[in-house]
Amino acid sequence: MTDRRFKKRTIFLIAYLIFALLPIYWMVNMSFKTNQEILSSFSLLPQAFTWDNYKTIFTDESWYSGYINSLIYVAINTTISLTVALPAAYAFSRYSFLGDKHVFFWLLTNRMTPPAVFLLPFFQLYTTVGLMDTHLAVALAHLLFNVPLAVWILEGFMSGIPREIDETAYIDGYSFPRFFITIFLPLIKAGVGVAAFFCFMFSWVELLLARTLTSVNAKPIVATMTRTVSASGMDWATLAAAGVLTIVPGAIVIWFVRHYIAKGFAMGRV
Amino acid sequence: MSVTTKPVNQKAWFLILPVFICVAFSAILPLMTVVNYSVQDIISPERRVFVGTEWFAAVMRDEDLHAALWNQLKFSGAVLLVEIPLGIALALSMPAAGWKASATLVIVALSLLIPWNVVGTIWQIFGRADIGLMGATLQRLGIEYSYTGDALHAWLTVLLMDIWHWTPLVALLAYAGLRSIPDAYYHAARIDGASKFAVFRYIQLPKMRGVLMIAVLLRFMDSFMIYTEPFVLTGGGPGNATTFLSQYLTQKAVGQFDLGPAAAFSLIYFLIILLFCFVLYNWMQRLGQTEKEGGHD
Amino acid sequence: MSRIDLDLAHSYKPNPQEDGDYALLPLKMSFEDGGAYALLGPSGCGKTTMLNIMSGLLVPSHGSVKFDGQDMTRATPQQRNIAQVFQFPVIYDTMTVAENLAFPLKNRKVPAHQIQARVGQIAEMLEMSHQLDMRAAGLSADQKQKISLGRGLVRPDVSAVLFDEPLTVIDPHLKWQLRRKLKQIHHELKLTLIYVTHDQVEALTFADQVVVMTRGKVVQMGTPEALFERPAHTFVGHFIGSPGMNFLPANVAEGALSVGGLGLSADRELPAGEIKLGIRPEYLRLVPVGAIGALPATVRQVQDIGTYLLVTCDVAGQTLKARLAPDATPPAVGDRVGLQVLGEHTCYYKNEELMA
Amino acid sequence: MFEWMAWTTPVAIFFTCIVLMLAGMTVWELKSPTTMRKGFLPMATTRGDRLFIGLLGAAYINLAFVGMAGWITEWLSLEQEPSIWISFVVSMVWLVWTLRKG
Repeated sequence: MTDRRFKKRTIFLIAYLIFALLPIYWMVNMSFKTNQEILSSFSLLPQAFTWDNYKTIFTDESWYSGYINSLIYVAINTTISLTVALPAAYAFSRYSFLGDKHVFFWLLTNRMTPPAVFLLPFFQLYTTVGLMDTHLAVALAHLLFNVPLAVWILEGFMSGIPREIDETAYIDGYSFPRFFITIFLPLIKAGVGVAAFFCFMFSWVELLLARTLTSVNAKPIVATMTRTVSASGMDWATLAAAGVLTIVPGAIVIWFVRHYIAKGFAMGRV
Repeated sequence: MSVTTKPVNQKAWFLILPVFICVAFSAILPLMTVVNYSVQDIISPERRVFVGTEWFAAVMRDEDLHAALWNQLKFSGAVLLVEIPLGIALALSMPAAGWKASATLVIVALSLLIPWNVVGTIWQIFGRADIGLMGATLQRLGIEYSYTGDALHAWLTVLLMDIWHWTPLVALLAYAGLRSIPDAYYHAARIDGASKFAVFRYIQLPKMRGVLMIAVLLRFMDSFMIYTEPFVLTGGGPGNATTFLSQYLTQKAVGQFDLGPAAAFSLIYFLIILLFCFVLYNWMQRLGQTEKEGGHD
Repeated sequence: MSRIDLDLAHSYKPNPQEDGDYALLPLKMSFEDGGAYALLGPSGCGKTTMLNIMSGLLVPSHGSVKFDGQDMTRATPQQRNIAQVFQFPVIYDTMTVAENLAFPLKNRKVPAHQIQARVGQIAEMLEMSHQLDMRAAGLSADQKQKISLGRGLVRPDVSAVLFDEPLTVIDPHLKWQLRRKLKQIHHELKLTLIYVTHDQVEALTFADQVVVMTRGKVVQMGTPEALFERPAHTFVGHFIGSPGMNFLPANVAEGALSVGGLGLSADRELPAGEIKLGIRPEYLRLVPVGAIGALPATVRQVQDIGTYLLVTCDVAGQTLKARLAPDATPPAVGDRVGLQVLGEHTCYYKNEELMA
Repeated sequence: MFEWMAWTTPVAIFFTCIVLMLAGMTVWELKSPTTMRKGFLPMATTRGDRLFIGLLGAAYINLAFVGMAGWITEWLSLEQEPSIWISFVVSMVWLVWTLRKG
């Protein structure tokens, strides 16, 4: 009886995994074909295997600079998010103070507000302060939803650390910064990793703000991809190759945090 | 946030300050600006006319907006209806430990890390009847499938894409909830002679309640602001079949550059989100509280 | 209700090579119908593994489990009709106390009026009648554990009820009450109870038969008296009693016993070689120095424990402890005294096993 | 510097009021801390919660009024659309009522 049950579950799981992988497989498949082949024949494997599409991306500056731009603003964003979120999360997890619940709720609403709502003023704001088309602009704009997220996740992890540890450290004569860096941070290493992962993820996948706040110099890969319709029709093959390349960093990051993903989801209540 | 008794310390505000400034810069100033825009007719930066609540009236009576809102609600409802049960089922069938668990976890989580426009692109490619695997297969099965031509097909394709994209989030949350159940519970249930269904109903589901709440909240909110994927896949069409709220707003703001109406629309949108957020947040808080009272395990 | 026979070994590793790979070394034992048993041993000795094998949560890697002579090695807990209570409270959060108690019966399709009667009876026994309609999730940890106990006892027809250190989370006062309650229930319901614990007082006061285990091995099974008087293994002597048994290395050559070079005359036949003497502190008598058959010793420490005096002495480089009556005149620290180590209660061990 | 924000007097007044309210609530909170209580709202609330609910409700009242103004005009066959001040007054009544009884 258990065996049959087990089988049913496994079949369901495998079916889902196929469903999850098939669309990605198809894109990978296309990225190794030529445009001609894509449009003329239909096959599960490339008939004339080619690396040309990837070559195009790695040699054409308008393509590869997109990746560099994206990585730059994602990195800036993740760094700032964590730096400001760490002390705040500590405050939320350890103290009660005037308006704490309301501030927490307000932060949460920012995670939930569609970026489209703030699109207009962002455009005006960054134009006025002269940040338009810079990496910093996108990084700052993404703080809107990443900081609340980071605070939320970190607060969850920090609440899991008993308060006695803080008190012991203070009795031992540690100053707050020293305690925080040498004792507390190592304890919530996993939490910081998970928070960084989610900041990376949401900044990496976002398109609307990134596209609106950049034009040339800081144009992210996600925006580059939306403009592949050329005079000669869609450049499917290059588009597929670019898409595959955007999946790679995410896949690498998942691999590194795979042990913490589930925990991070539960603890941080993402 | 937990509801235990924490020491009162107003100095904690200094720790909050950086976050406060960062988010205020990106949220409060823009919000004030939006309010300003919403009461003016901005012809050019130098020529602005105060129009009162005219834009709000216009937006509230906009038939297209009603359509978009209705479309949005249907879509969000469908998303929850499919993704929550599917995610739970998926979590239940995922292996608990070992390399299989790691591999499954990575494959399942993969779609979450794909940039949203690439998600759109993937499905654009996958669904096309001429060059896409799904489109072509359906075509050969004799189904006249076209997500660019048929409104229903387009809507369903966007839904399928969202399921593909986001069910993993629900699954991972549910999975995390399941892993937190001590073995003793399963042992006790076996001793008590509980059926598989009873185990699900009385152990797994109650223990997953907290994470499922978050799943519902996140999926509802995120589906409510869905923009990029349908933008890439269908561009909101055919007609307005897949035009959701964000789409409509962006069309107005960026496409037509109607600052006033777009701002009024933004505010209404924001108010809707605020209400949902508030209700769900309080619901979660209360849930957290009852769980605390139940405490200890 | 049935007799349980175990003849098995268990390893969590697929290919056990040495003793250390086994959670349970090969053992053979029986639990009689209607008895009250305790499995006693330090954490990690295999008690819980053994319990889980009996309840059917675990299939032993070798050997068999028999209920009334019938092979049940691979039977589910349900087929074995066994109840088990775990170390930490397991309650069904969404149910009331009454529903929690009724759950095992309901799953077995017992008629509703019988369920109600039985739940009422158990709640009465556990003094929870006034809480029946409360949600179980809102109760304190020890209340929850009482519910767990109740679920273990609610089925009247079980083969046995197994307890896995069920009183760990309960405060000392209530612990005492509940243990008495369990004993009372055992008398009333005549169920076979098997109780796992690392606390000797709990085991000795609860059970008729105590099974002492260490490192995956059953070292002795017997009544509390037997464990006290004739520990079959030095571990048992050491583990049971407070303080545990004193051990003194000795040598037997040509029929003569000597300790630290001093000859003593034993009342029993002893084989030649290195042996150990085991004397309970209760039976170690202080006598004047130079008394016949006494070992010279130096008093190191005298403690007043309340109900008795504990005297720690040095004998030939070994430390021995003696219990004296509270009204006895204790020697002063540094005094030279004689210790009477041989007597009818003295046990003789070879290779840690009792031989005489 | 704030030119891009396109300030208008009514909006400035509106936000000033909000800021003043928050400041007032803070002072009040410091002077006499709030306690959770259960009013007509379906949950226990603090003073701050009630202010938030009140403001949110007021916004919805005004929006609904604006949205239905055309319909009301037709229905009552008025000369012109009813003034927004009507709903403003209604919403303020709601705000005060929530704060006191919520």
